[in-house]
Amino acid sequence: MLANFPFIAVGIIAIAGIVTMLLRVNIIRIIMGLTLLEAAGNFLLVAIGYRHNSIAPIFTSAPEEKIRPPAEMVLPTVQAMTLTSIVIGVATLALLLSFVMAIYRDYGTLDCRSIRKLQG
Amino acid sequence: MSKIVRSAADLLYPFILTFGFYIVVHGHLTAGGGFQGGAVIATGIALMFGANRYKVISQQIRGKMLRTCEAVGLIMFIIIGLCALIDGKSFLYNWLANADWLFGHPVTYGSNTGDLYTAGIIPILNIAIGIEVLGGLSLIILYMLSGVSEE
Amino acid sequence: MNLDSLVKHSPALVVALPLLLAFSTPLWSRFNKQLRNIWVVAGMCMTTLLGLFMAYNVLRYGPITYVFGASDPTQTIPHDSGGIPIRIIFNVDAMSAFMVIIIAIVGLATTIYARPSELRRKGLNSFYALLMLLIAGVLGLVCTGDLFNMFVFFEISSLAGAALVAYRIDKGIAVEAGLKYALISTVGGLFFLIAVALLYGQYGSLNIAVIAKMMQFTRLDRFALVFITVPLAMKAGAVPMHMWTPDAYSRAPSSITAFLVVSSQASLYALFRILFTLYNVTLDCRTFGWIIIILGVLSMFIGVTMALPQKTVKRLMAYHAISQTGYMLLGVGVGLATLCDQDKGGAFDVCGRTAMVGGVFHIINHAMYKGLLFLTAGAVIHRTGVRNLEELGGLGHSMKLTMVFFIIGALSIAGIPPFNGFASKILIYESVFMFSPYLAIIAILVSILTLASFVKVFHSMFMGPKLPKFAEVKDAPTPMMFGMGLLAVMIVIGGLFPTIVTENIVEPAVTALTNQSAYIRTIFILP
Amino acid sequence: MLILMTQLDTGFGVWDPLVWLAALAVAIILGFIIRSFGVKDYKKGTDQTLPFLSGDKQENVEYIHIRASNLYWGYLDALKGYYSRLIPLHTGIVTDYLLWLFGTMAAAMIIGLLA
Repeated sequence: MLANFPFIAVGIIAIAGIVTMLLRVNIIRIIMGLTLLEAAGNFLLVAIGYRHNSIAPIFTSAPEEKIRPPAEMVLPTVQAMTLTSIVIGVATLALLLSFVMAIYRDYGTLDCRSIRKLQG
Repeated sequence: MSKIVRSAADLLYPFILTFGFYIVVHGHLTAGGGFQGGAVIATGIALMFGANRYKVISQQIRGKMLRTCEAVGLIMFIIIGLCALIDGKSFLYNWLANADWLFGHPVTYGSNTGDLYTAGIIPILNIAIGIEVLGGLSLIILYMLSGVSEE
Repeated sequence: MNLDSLVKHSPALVVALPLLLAFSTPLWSRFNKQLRNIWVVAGMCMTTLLGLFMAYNVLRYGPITYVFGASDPTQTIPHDSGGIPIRIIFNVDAMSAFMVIIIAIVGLATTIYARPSELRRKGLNSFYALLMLLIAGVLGLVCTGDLFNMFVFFEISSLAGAALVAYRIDKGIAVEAGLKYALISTVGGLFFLIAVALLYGQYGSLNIAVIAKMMQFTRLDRFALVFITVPLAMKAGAVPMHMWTPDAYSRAPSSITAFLVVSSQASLYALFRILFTLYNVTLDCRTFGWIIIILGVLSMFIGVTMALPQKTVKRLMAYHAISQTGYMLLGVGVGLATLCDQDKGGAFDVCGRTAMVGGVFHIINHAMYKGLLFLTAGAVIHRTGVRNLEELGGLGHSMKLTMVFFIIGALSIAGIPPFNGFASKILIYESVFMFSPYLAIIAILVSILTLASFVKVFHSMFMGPKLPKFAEVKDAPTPMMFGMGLLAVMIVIGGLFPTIVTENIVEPAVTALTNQSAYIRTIFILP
Repeated sequence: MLILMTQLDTGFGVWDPLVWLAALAVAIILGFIIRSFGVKDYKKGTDQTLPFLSGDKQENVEYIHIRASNLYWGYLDALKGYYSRLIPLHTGIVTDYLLWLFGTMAAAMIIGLLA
């Protein structure tokens, strides 16, 4: 049960993000929901790589007995993936928020029900 | 912003930059690296943007310079990656590892504090990414602030 | 560097070159704007040549694998890794080569086309940088053999595409389109990421071939399949997730729209790659095949019926892009539905394979003619400044060559012989008719409606008396003509000699797609 | 030989653009032959070249041109029930787009898990 706790948390965060995105009308809050979903994705990645009682995957900081197999380090691949996805997330967030700024300047609203000049 | 804020920001600014550069350069030894360090540096620049008036600060930290940083960092990354092709190795092959110059010193086994001059091209790539990220993120902040100040 | 090593390194170079172009463009413009334009076009020509060269080698001599960061690019499994590939691997097989050909041709046409249409505006540096980034992202998406890498390139192409959609602010309307596109494709990308995490958690690898080899289709795999395929179908523009498509396509600059079509096709490629290479026969072929078929039929029908009452020219064409995507989904869906019945004389042999050939053939045809149509619409908008069909008219008097190009594209999309649209559509009709006659009837009906709506566009843009409002209008500038002409020539060649295209490019692509073990064998070199 | 090169086998029949083009050429020639039997009293530069619109004089060029919305109004009117349901679905609201995405994902998940 305790081992599954991170995954349950992932589910809760993801659902919170989806619900935020669907139920809020302010476009900045929708973007907040998006970041919640992204946090869930990153959390899932890190949780997958975690191993109980293991050390950080840094070669020179490993004690002598832990280098030999079976190695007891957490998976470094998923951490690299998480980092990449955070970088992408930052870029997305910057892009989306600049879009929101431009829209606010021209439309004067952040309500997504009013941002619908393109329809039909 | 008030004078207190400006003074405090001026005081903190070099320390934030130093810390950012530390993270960039030690990316191959500790947690961190180009992106994180670049982000830390960008927070320092964001602090300066926040503390000073936009008109004043955009004279000191110019968008043109930041854009050059961004382009130079990325080109440096790709060029270093392509250097390996000359020797018939793959793109991004670590051609500097164990070469005994610059960052090419071999890694000592066992538990140690780590040597800065190891890991081949990885620190150089970290520095390239650091330059790129500090340019890119600061540019984003600069543009967003320029959008705000128009109103 | 001799030719052999160029072949060996081509998968990395074909992505690195546009990236280098993207980042060096702002530096060039410091010195001279003209020099920057020449630099971009010359670099894109190089990329196109390299892409075609790589595709030729793949189709002639078999797949090329490229291992990043290894001492030998072809050594997929390092000696000390215990028999699993650990690095990022690009795996360019015939299907990837097929997509690379499309991207190379349309990318060149749009890059040449873009210059006159964007010359009046500021920020051409970022425009070129983003366009090159988009091209690099799409090229990476079709070349990669690594799931996480695929996600990264997916996001790169989404972000660059969204930024380009919003590039002409257009009183905020283009930004609105960009926001919708960016938001929905990011959400899709996050689900893709979650699916990759699920697969990595199970199989401990990110390489498509490794996962395909171990695939068991457990419950978690089903979740992963849904999380990957639905966002990819969304990005390809399948109904009912198509609503961003008309918004984004109608507001983007026309050259970008033409390339966004290719970007959508690349997502379609990723969808097929996941379905056929990653899962293949382990999944329940009939069920998932029918899901794809239903998505395809819905896209076809709703896309074309929504297109008919549209008032603006690019929005109408965008709905047609959805409708044509439906054909590809239908053809390949029939292939997937019959995939489990691969014996001699089985359903796959009888109709599934031909349907897949038709569906995949339609990808290249659609990229060419829809690209051409968007480019002609862009030329008209460039010269007149009007995008509403109500206000246009009589342009056939002044824009003769554009009209000829439009006719070629319109006849091709409507499936009128002897253009290429007909060649792929007849393959789809006849094979789908053997699978299920009703689907074929719907497909033919959709084709008729397509013709009807393009008659409307043709009439209201080019026919009628010369309007005084457009008395000053000249034909499109030469670079635009060159971009459109390139695609038009490809359409005519594909229409007159369909066998050359199918036998040399499409058939190997379909074989590469359905033959999972061949894909696995490129990574695991069996004795 | 050239004919064989362009033949596309559909598994049901064949499609050959060159044969089709040859047939088209024959049809066009036939058309021209039939056309040449017609009366030859067309004269350039006279009133004959002007468009005839129910006896009205052609005055305003803007007015003559048939606009896009005048096309297919019968079709659109006949399918009013369909279009009045379909077009409002394309609301243009970004949350609706997301809802369709999540809805499709949920539907696919239910079908995929049950199958």
